[in-house]
Amino acid sequence: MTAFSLINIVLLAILVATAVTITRLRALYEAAMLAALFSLVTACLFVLLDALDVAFTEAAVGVGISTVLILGVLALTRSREAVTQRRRRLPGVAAVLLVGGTLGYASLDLPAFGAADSPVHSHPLTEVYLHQSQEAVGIPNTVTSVLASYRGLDTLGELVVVFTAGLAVVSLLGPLRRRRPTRPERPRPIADFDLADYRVIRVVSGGLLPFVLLFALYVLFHGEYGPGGGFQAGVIFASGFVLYGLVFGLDRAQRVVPHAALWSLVTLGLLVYIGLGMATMLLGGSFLDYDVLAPGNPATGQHLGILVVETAIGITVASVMTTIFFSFAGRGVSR
Amino acid sequence: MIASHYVYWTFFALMLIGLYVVISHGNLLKKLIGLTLFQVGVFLFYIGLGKRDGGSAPIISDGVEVYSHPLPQVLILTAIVVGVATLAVGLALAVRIFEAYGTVEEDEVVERDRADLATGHDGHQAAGRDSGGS
Amino acid sequence: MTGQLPVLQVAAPLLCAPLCVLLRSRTVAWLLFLVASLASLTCAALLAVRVDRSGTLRYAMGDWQAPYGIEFVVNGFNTPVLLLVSLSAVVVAVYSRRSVAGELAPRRVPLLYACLCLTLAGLLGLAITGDVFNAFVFLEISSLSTYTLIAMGRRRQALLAAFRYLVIGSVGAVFVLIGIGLAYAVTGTLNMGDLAQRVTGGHDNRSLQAAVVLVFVGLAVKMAVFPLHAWLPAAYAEAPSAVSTFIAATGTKVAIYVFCRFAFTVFGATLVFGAMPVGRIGLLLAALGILLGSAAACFQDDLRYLLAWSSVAQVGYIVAGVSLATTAGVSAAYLHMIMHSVTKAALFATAGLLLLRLGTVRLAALAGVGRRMPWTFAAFVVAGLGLVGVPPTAGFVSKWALVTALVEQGQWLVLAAMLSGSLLAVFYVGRVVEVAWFREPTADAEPAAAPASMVTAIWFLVLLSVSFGFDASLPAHLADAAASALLGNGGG
Amino acid sequence: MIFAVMVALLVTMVLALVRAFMGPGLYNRILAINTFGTKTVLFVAVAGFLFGRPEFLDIGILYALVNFVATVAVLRLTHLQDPWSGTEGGEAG
Amino acid sequence: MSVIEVLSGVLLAAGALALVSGGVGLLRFPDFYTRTHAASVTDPAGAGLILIGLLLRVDAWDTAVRLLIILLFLTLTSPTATHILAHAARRDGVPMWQEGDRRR
Repeated sequence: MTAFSLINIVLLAILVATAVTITRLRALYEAAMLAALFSLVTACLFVLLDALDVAFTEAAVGVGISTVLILGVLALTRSREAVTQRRRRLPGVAAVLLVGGTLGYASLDLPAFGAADSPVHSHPLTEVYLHQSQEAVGIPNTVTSVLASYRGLDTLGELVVVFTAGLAVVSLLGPLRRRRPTRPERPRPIADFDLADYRVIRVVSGGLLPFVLLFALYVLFHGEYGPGGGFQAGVIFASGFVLYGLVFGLDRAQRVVPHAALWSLVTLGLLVYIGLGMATMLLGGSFLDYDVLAPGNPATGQHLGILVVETAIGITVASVMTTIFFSFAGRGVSR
Repeated sequence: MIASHYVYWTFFALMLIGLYVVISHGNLLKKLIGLTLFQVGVFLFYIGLGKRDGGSAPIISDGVEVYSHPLPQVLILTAIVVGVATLAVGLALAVRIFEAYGTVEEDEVVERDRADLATGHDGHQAAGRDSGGS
Repeated sequence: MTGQLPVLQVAAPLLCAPLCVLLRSRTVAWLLFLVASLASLTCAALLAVRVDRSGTLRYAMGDWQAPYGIEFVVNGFNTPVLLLVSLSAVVVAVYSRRSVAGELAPRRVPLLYACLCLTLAGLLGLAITGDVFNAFVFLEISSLSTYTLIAMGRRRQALLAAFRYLVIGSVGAVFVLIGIGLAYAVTGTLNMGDLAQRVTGGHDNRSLQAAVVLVFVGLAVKMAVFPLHAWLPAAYAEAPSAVSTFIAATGTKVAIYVFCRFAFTVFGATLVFGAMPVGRIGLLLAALGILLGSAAACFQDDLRYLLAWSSVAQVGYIVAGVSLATTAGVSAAYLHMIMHSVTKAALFATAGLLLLRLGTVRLAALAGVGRRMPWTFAAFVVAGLGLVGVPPTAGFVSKWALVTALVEQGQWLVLAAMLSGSLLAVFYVGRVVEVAWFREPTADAEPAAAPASMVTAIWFLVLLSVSFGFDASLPAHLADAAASALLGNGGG
Repeated sequence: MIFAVMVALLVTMVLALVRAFMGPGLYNRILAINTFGTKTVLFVAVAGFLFGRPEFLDIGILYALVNFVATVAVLRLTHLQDPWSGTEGGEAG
Repeated sequence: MSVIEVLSGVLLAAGALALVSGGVGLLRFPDFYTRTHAASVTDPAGAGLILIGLLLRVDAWDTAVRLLIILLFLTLTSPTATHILAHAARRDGVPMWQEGDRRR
């Protein structure tokens, strides 16, 4: 047994055990925390399966953002699940059996795991993305070049999805409203336990924050050479703000980044991305054809295009995630 | 078969666990957690498709010959983002449902709607709750 | 610039969405949505003309040739969908100005228009893309914005409706994703044309068969095919009127188009309808859906729920046509798709107007409405006749085409289901008419005035439906072109 | 040697996981999960060396960061006493 | 085998030992506070030993810098997290184990 398969099996076992425990736990705080752990293990598995960019994103999203949001909602709502009624189990079991049967049937003809001659690896796409991209786009991280250039439209779509989510959350929960002076101060959800009172955590978080933001910038601009890119950077940026908001309170965080400014940033990123597509069209190429950005030197044009796109993604993702966090947290304060 | 496919089977098992939670659990938040598990199973499946034995991360570097496939990774990056977006919207809806009904158990919510119907109450949301907009 | 039309089709509404949010004015947001939908309609019309003259159009994103990049494909099979979606958007834009103002808090209005732009962009992108994963992305864009729009409904039931749709819809989307993954595993590609080439001959590949099953189950959720229709009634009935008009006209229709696209041009009819019993299952589910949807519609006492359940039945009609997998069947399905879309949009729009004027659309409260607001209700009656399929209306033309196609294949049981569905439609439409015209008005309060823009939009749809009933050559031409593009050369 | 470290890491992960499953209560689980998070940071670092590409340690930095954010979030957001049952968030869970 | 490699091996072994003993402590200690002790002692110690052990094997400077940053990060955040955790647990009245109590 190779080192790879040993580690793989242990991680898979951990994942399944965690998933089963999550389904059985009725205390939802605990379930949410185990979901964070699940995410961490998934991210480790992604590292093992050579998907570094995905591991980066999964860790940032699954642990950094999802967990905070779920916990925030749990703090607003009820934290314990009712007993699942017996009549509810049957449809679940039926669906699991049907889908499981289909998937099991499908697996009979799936190429062996890791095989070098599977259709995925023998399709000409592999050659183009891994080797020809080195001349056509010229950046070592092929994930970034496929993401931002070959499949740039998917990435635009992904950004639009993020934008839609921001829109949805703001339309449902609204931004943090200013406290009305006439209304007496309501008790905040963390009435007697303000983390800002803890000097240690305040100092550590305060000291950490500039590094977090610096790290985000590094991830943004290093995405062409190593794992990382606009989305990951945006999430890290946002988790920096989340940390700030959690430790120093929402009001201070809101003062640093007011809602109106955030919304402008949200739209700015998206407009830059679409605008870039329009610009390449006006310059005579097709939508998102970065070659035309630097006539005569396609690789430079690609570099430039990818950099603009990644920055646009970073801006929108960071501001949407921050907005979403503020919306959820603000709901708790104003209620 | 077992040695070459156990990875896929585990991923499928993870999907099924998530699917079961989504369908069978009545708590709206638990449903969303289940949805996340379901999606993660699919993400792993895709990444597994791109893995090559002895391969390395598809970041080109001298002295490395075998790389895993970058395309599934790109797809899953997109899918993860879609997943977290869905989760955020679902959570926001759950908060509003909690504020409107006082519970996040699906059965209780339905129960309350039925009671409304019996009393002829229309279910209009109170004006104060309607606090969206930017 | 004409070479760029396929991308402008999607980019125009996509660009307007952030602008709606940024500029924050209700009027500006509405104007942007109107401009976006007019631009899409122009693009769609120009594309339709060009495709009609010179055949398939392909557009490579970023100049990366397929299968290395993403391509947009415009062909006979999607021009009707593009036209339908963007035309509905224009009508809804006209309708929504006053309708939305009456239903939503002013601050949320720009957000609603932004979401409408996104839904429009998502549906158009879904219809135009030639890449399976890109289709998933557009599917999620349209779905996520639809969930948001539904949640904006004025009653609290809208929240649960949106949440349920979100969960069911996401599970469906994940099914599609798994199916795409399986197809990718056995072919190594995501481009629809490339995939189609690589699956030929692999009909007994079990992964591929499972991929077909999973993609279709996922799409069936979005199409609201029985028994996966559970999300539809509440979602349509609780959404703001403008939104339910828009999604009733477009949402399930685009999903049905995607189903056709996958079935005929990606997996191939020989695999889907030959090696696998998708056609027979489709016919069975369609028949059940028609009966159950129509029967459930008869028992509703809220007008919008009634219409929504009738939509479940109508999806059955279209699916029956597609499941025949014959040129006549698919053409009839496209025709019914167009006709029903116009008819149902008119009906939901009228229900929205009644809701605005009366404050409720429970049947009991509609007593005597026909006498108090004859023009509004006349529109409902004409459109309702179209729903039933009475001769001089659009519904008759398409139902007749469906019946012919079914008879051709000897599907008598489905035919029987379809006819009983129509009889039930007579009953449930008749019930509304009876209440509204033959009962004494109960409320004495004067109903609010009908805004001219809403009436215009409704009557435009009604007259369109009637004119299609008299002369169906344009939709019939589009539907025939679509069917031959799907079944003929593959095209993808 | 590095492989031995990896095995030790996996063993520790499993031990922490058992504690996270057993609880009892919220705090034991948070503690176990926090420990687990540190192990994943090390996992990324060690795996890089084990499979011969140690240059991508950025992920480790990120893990350390999100682990901290998550712990702060858990403590900040769970300390709220549950208005309905009154027992949540304490040892009773 | 050079001196550096031996040193690295020793550090790695010590780190691995620290980790496992911390894990066992986490599982076997009787109450929350003692477990905190097990975790808070071995976490940074094991991580530090392993990271320094790895550092000795690195030849590229940028990898070394990253290892150092991780080390710095962990030494800063890990004790902080344990500190607030214990603080919160005490405020919340998590009971303390006494001689003769059942394990909890």
